[in-house]
This record gives sequence, C-alpha cells and structure tokens, in this order.
Amino acid sequence: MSLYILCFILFLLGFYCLLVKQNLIKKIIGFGIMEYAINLFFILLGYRWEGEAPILDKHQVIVNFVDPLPQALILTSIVIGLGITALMVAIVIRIYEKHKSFDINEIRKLRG
Amino acid sequence: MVVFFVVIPLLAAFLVPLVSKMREGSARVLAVLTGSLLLLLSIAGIFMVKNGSIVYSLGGWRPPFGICMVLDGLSVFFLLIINLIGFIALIYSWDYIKRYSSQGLYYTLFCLMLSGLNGVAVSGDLFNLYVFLEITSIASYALVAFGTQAEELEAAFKYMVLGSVASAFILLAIGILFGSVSTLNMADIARSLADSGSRKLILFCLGLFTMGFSLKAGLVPFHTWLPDAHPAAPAPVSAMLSGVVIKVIGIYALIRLVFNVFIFTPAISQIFIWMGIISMSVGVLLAIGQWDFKRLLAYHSISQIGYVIFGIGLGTPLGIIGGLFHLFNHSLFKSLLFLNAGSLEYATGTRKLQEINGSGRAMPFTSVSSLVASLSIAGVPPLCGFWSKLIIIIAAFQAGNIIGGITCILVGMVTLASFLKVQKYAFSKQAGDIVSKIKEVPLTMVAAMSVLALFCVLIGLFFVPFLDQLIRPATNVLLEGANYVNLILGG
Amino acid sequence: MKENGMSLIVKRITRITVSLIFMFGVYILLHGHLTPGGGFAGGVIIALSFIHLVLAFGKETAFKRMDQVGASIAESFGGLMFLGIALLGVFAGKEFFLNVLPKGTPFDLFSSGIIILCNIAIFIKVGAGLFAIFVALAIMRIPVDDPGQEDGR
Amino acid sequence: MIEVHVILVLMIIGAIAAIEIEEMLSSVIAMGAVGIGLSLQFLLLRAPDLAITQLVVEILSLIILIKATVGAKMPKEKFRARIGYLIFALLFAAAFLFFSEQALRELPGFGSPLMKMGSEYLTEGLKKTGATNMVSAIILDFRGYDTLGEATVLFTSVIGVLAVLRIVRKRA
Repeated sequence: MSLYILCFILFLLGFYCLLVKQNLIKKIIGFGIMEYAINLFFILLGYRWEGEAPILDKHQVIVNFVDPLPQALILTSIVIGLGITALMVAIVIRIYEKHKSFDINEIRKLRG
Repeated sequence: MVVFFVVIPLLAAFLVPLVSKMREGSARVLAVLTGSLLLLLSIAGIFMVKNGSIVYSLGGWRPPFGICMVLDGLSVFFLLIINLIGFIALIYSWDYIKRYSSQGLYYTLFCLMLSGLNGVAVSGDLFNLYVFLEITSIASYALVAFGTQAEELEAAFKYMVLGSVASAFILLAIGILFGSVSTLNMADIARSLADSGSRKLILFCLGLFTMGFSLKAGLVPFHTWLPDAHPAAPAPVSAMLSGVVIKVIGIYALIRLVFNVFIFTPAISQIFIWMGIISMSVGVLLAIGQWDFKRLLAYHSISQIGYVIFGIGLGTPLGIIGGLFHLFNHSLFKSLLFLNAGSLEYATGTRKLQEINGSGRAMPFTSVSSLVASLSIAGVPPLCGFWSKLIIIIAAFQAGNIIGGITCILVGMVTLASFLKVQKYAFSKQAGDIVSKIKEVPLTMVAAMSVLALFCVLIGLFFVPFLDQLIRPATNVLLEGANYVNLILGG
Repeated sequence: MKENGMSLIVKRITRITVSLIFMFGVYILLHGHLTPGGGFAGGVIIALSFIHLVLAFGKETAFKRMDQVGASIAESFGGLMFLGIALLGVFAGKEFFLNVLPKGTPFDLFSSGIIILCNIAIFIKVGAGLFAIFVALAIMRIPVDDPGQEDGR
Repeated sequence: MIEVHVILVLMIIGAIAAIEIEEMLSSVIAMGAVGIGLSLQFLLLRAPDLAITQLVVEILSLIILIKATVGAKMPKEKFRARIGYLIFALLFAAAFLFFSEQALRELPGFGSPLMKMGSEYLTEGLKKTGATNMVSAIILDFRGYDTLGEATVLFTSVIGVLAVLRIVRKRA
C-alpha cells in the first residue's frame, strides 16, 4: 500500500512539473517522470511475494512466477513514452530555433 | 474482414514513404486509394452487422485471452464517420497540400491517423484501445505542427502537453482497473466489475477516465488546447480533428466505457448533462468575439460537442439518438466549414474575416457550400443540423430537463447570429479590392466541398431512413449495455 | 560537436566497442524468446551503436554507412515485414496474427514460430527508426539563420 | 521489500531534484538517475526484460534530451511561487492522494495479484507458443496485435519527428 502511495507521489511530481513549469525542457522532464511512475505502478501490481521472473528454465521447475501480463503491457508503454519524448524534443528544438528561448512566457503569443 | 480496417491504412502508411522516395506524386494516389477502399469497407460493414455483431479474435486466441475486435452497431457508425470524412479530406488534400513541402510525410501521417482511429473504433480490449488512441494522438500532434510555423509549433506543443496528461490519466485508470480485475478485455472487465463490490475503486477509475477522455474531446473545463490546435493544422487536418478525432478518441471511447463496461448511473448522467450545458454555452460565448475564421469554428466545435454529450447524457433512447445523430451531422458540417475556411485561405491568403471581404462572387462553390454548412450548424430547417438539435431539445423536455432544453435553444440562436456574421463578412458583403485578384479553388477541393454540402442537404431531407439504418442500431448497443458481455464472452 | 569527430583515442576505442555493442544487440535480439530482451531492446542497442559512431567520428564519416534515407527505407521495410508476418495467418485462411509456423523444440534458438521473425522485424524497424530520429536531431542543431528557409509554406 | 521502498524514495528525491535544479544539464541528468532507479526497481521486482529495455531507452532519451539542451541559452526560472498557487497545488495533491488511497484499498494487497490471465499464460504459454520467455510469448503471440500498435506508435513518432524537423522551402 505504501508503495502505491509513493508511486502516486512520483506521478503527482511529474504532473506538477508538466503543468506548472515555464521551461519547455522541464515540461518534457515532467512528462518522463509521470511515465516512470505509471510504469512502476503496473509492475508493482504484478509482483508476487517471493516470485520469480517469468522465464522458464530447462533444469528446474518453478511454480511461483510474477504476473507476466503487466510486464508485457509496460514494454509497450515504455516505447510509447520514448516516441512521445522524441516528438516533444523535436518540436521544442524547432521552437527554440524560431525564438531562441525555452521560456514559455517569452514564447507565448497565442491567446488562451 | 474486420482486421482490414486497420491493416489497409497501416500498409499504406508503410508503403507511402517508400513510393514517395521514387515519385513524390505517387503518395497521394496511394492515399486516396486507401481512403476509397476504407470507405467501401465501412459501407460493407453496415451490411455485415445487419445479421448480428461480429467478434474477431486475433491470433486465434479466444477472448479474454487474446485481443478481440468487435464490430457492432456503434463501431460501424463511427467507422463510417471516420472513413467518410477521411476520404473527403484526402480528396481535398490532393491540391491543397501542394502548398507544403514533403507530401510523402503528410500522407504517411494521415494514413497512420486513419489506422489509429479505425483501431480505436473496432477494439474490444482496453489496453489495445489505449495503444491505438496514442497512435491517433501522436499523428495528430505531428500534423498540427506540420507547417512548422512558430504558431503551429506552439499550438502543437500545448496540444501535446495536455494530450499526454490525458493519456497518462487514462493509462493510470487502466492500471488500477487491471489491478482490481486482472483482465483487459472490456467485456470481461464489465462482468468482473458487476460481480465485485469495489465501489470506490470504480468511481475513482471512472473519474480518471472522464477526465482523460474529456481532455481528448475538448469539453469545457479541459478545452484550452482546442482553439489553438485545430486552427493551426492544415485545413483537411483541421476538418479531421474537429470532425472526427475529438469524437472518436474522446466521445466514442468515453461512451463505450461508460455504457458497456461500467454501468450508466444517474450520477454519471448528471455529470454528462452539466458538462454538456457548460460546454455549449461557454464555447458559443467565446466564439462570438472571434474574427479568425478557423478559430471561430474551433470554438463552435466545443459548443457542438456540448450538444452531443448533453444528448447522450440524458440517457433516454431519444436523447442518445439525438446525440449520435448530432455527432454525425456535426462531423459533416464542421468538416465542410473547415474546408471552406481552407479554401478561403488558399485563395486569399488570410483567415481574418474582415480582410476576406465578400469573396462570394469570385468563389461560387465555396460560398454556396459554406452557406449550407452555416445554416446546418445554426439549425435552420430542413438541413441536417435542425433535426438533430430538435431531437435533443425534445428529449431534454421529455426527460424534464428544462434548463438544458432552454440552453439548447438559446445556444442555437447565438450560433445562428455568429454564422450570419461569418456569411456577411466573408461572402456577401460588398466586394473589397481583394476580390478582383482571387478565383475559385482547384477542382478536387470544389468536389470535396460539394459532396459534403450535398450530404448535409440529403440527410436533412431523408433523415428518417438514415436514423433507422444507422443510428438506431448504434443506440441499441448503448442502451442494452449488458449484451456486450454476452456477445463477446458468449453468454 | 565538430564535423571531424573526437580525438584519436576515442576513435580507436570506439572502433572496438561499436562492434561489441552491435554484437550484444544481435545477441539480445536472437535470444528474445528464451532470455530477457527481444526486438525492442536489441533495436535500441543497435541504434545506440550507430549513435556512438556518429558521436565519435562526426557526421560525415558515420553517414557513409547509414544515412537518413537509408534508415527511413529500412524502417518502412521493417514495418512491412512485421505486417507481412502478421498477415501470414490471413493468407493461410485463419486469423490475423496466428502463429502459423512450427513451434520447434523449446529452448532451441530457432523455435517458437513467428516470435523470432517478429523480433527481427521489430529490431530492424526500431533500430532504423531511432537512428533516423537521432540523425534528424543532429542535423537540426545547425542553426538556420536564413529567414527565407524558415517558411513552412 | 524494504529495498524497493528505499529506491522509490530515492527516485522521488531524484525527481524533486530534476524538477527544481535551475541548471538544465544537471536537471536532465537527475532525470536520468530516476530512470536508472526505475530500471533497478524492475530488476528487483523480477522484470528483467523491462530492466534492459528501460536502461537502453533511458540512455537514448538522455542523449536526445542532452542534444536538445547542450549549447542552448537557458532561461532563468522566473517562476514566482505565488502562495495561492502553491496551496492549490498542495490541496489538489492531497485530494488526489486521499481518493486514490481510498480506491487502492480495494485492490488485492501488494504481493498477491489475482493473475486471472497471468496464470493461464504461464501454464499454457510454453506449450502453445514454444517460447520460454513468457513476456516475449505475450507481446508477440497472445497480444501480438498490441505490439503491432506499439511499433506503429514508434513509426508515427519517427515520421512526426522527420516532418517537424524537415528543412522546408517555399514551393513555387
């Protein structure tokens, strides 16, 4: 239980950084932290006391495996996070090239 | 057959970069071919589900072990919207996109967006839905930034930040649900949730899902990205974003979950109704003062999505019919309006209403089709928008929701006023000096706009068979939420 | 980062380590169905080995082996291959993504039907794609001061 | 599971550092430390596939991020933490944690998942797919369609990056 809560605190830290920080790079970092927290949460859900990694062995028979399904999901999620990060960085670099700044206050010209 | 809804656009998306290296012009041929195949397939889909819904298990693994695709009345309805508007937007892009460089990349992203949307519409698995939702979202972020102008990049970044917040909330909710029921198939989740007694957990997940999907749909407390992102994209993409994307990855995913996986309770109904009322009013009030044509349309999108969610939130059969019908109509006339705005920009080089100044005589097709669309969105009989708004208003009064009904009527009037302003300035005002220099846009763009205008009129005239054929099966899927479980897991 | 890359020491060592990283990537890929790893991890490692090359030798030298056009083509090819493997089931008249190939004996390198082929397809796709991202970013760092080129229209 | 707690707390400290450090390069590196911590967590929680993938993905995203920041002019963080703002953020966080705590109570406890699907995959996996790594069996056979989607996500973002970063010229 305490692990879940700590995990959610990590999520909230990333959320705060993503929404509040004025620096575009910091926003990307915030997104990354949020992604980490979610990934960790899934794996925590699949953990089993004294469990073994879900890889069968030729020589010994293990019965107590951790849940492999969340691991498969998170493999997908990590790659999705990488893709979004890359696209964000690309857009930020392009913005920097136009304005020579990462600060959202200097950049913001659009009306909300 | 269901799997081809995803495979065909994916195949095109992988092929387009290869063929466009050889000849740049071949990209658009391939893309239009894909669009037409998908349109034919989705029309065939309507007839396929006539004799019952189809469940397709991927890899031969029976649900809930593998992923399954579900083709029922609701998904067929949304597939038709996606592929109809997608095809028309591709036709429109044929000439329009010549203004930009790297057409190959544009068509690749467009095909990826189509495959993501189709994937969301047919998916029967929660995590799979998330994956395809991400494909759609990433493709639309990139398409918003496609022009690489300063404003477009800023709008894309804002869209991206809020879009990833939404995705994070959705993924978190999926995680919590998965921890609770240990399965991902939507029907299996529905069955397990019905058995389990974890009320608080269900509420929390529902809250996260509502937040996430409302962000994607641009409903009012979460709408701030929409008026920047939709105008920034190239016109056919704006048409797709406003006409299709916010509906499929916002409204469709939300109602599929709420009606078929969770149980539609009066509390949820109230939340939907109030979100609808607030979105309707705030969107239209923000739209009045706008002079940028596309930005004005984007604000109207918020307002019209409010109608949709209000109608569905009423929860009565008539309300849901009205909501879904309005959703269809909105995708027709809002796409048409965005294409009109794109044509005006193409011809005059500006989107400011004051500067366009009466181009009606020089551009007859654009002005006529835009008149049709404006009257539709404002709800003037006998065009399509009138009937759907009428149904929603009747449903509101029938359900005893007087405030909602009156708001609908008032918002309709303000919308009419707003579009009369557009017509007055953009088309019918006395010609300024800009008019002598402009001429009608190329043939493919005219054709795309005319087809949409024709649809607006035809559906307005023959809406009863349309309701019977398409909307009623979709409504039944929502109303008989529990059947979904039996359909997939077999009783 | 100058065009002619880093110092001689770095270049010498890189020449050795790149091949090691490359081999490690291939190992991770081929044993994906038996041990931890698989197409994604292998693909990322391969992309990193190319990036290593770019960082040490500078852009010109490295791009002789693999440039953006090549990476883009390889990526599309990987995608088509993956989709083709998935479609094998449909061609056989069964479901999409059916594991149609013989499963082989467990714990063998060439076992588990389409899984190893899928891993290879993903490997090509991911490696090429990530390298293309890096190349695009690396090229972009040259500031464009000519305002005529900045117009997106 | 005390070590998982310790590393998680360290990750939180790292995250705070990454958020609050003014200098960009240090901030990016602090984020990398959080990522490495996550990779370690995966190893402790018996997910070696993820540990490898997370490690290499982390390296790649750090390279990309450093490439974006190095040599660029960094803004001074001018954010004045207005007191009202901070209180709102704290209130939101407290409410979110409270509700999630209430909801998470209804999950099966940590360390004893239901594994409704998972146990099925584990018993049937080797026989039906021939793969001994169950995670591979799931991502490429049982849920192969997801992986197609995932590869497509990566493809989309590659094409998106190429589209955003393309050198554009005016067409005549």
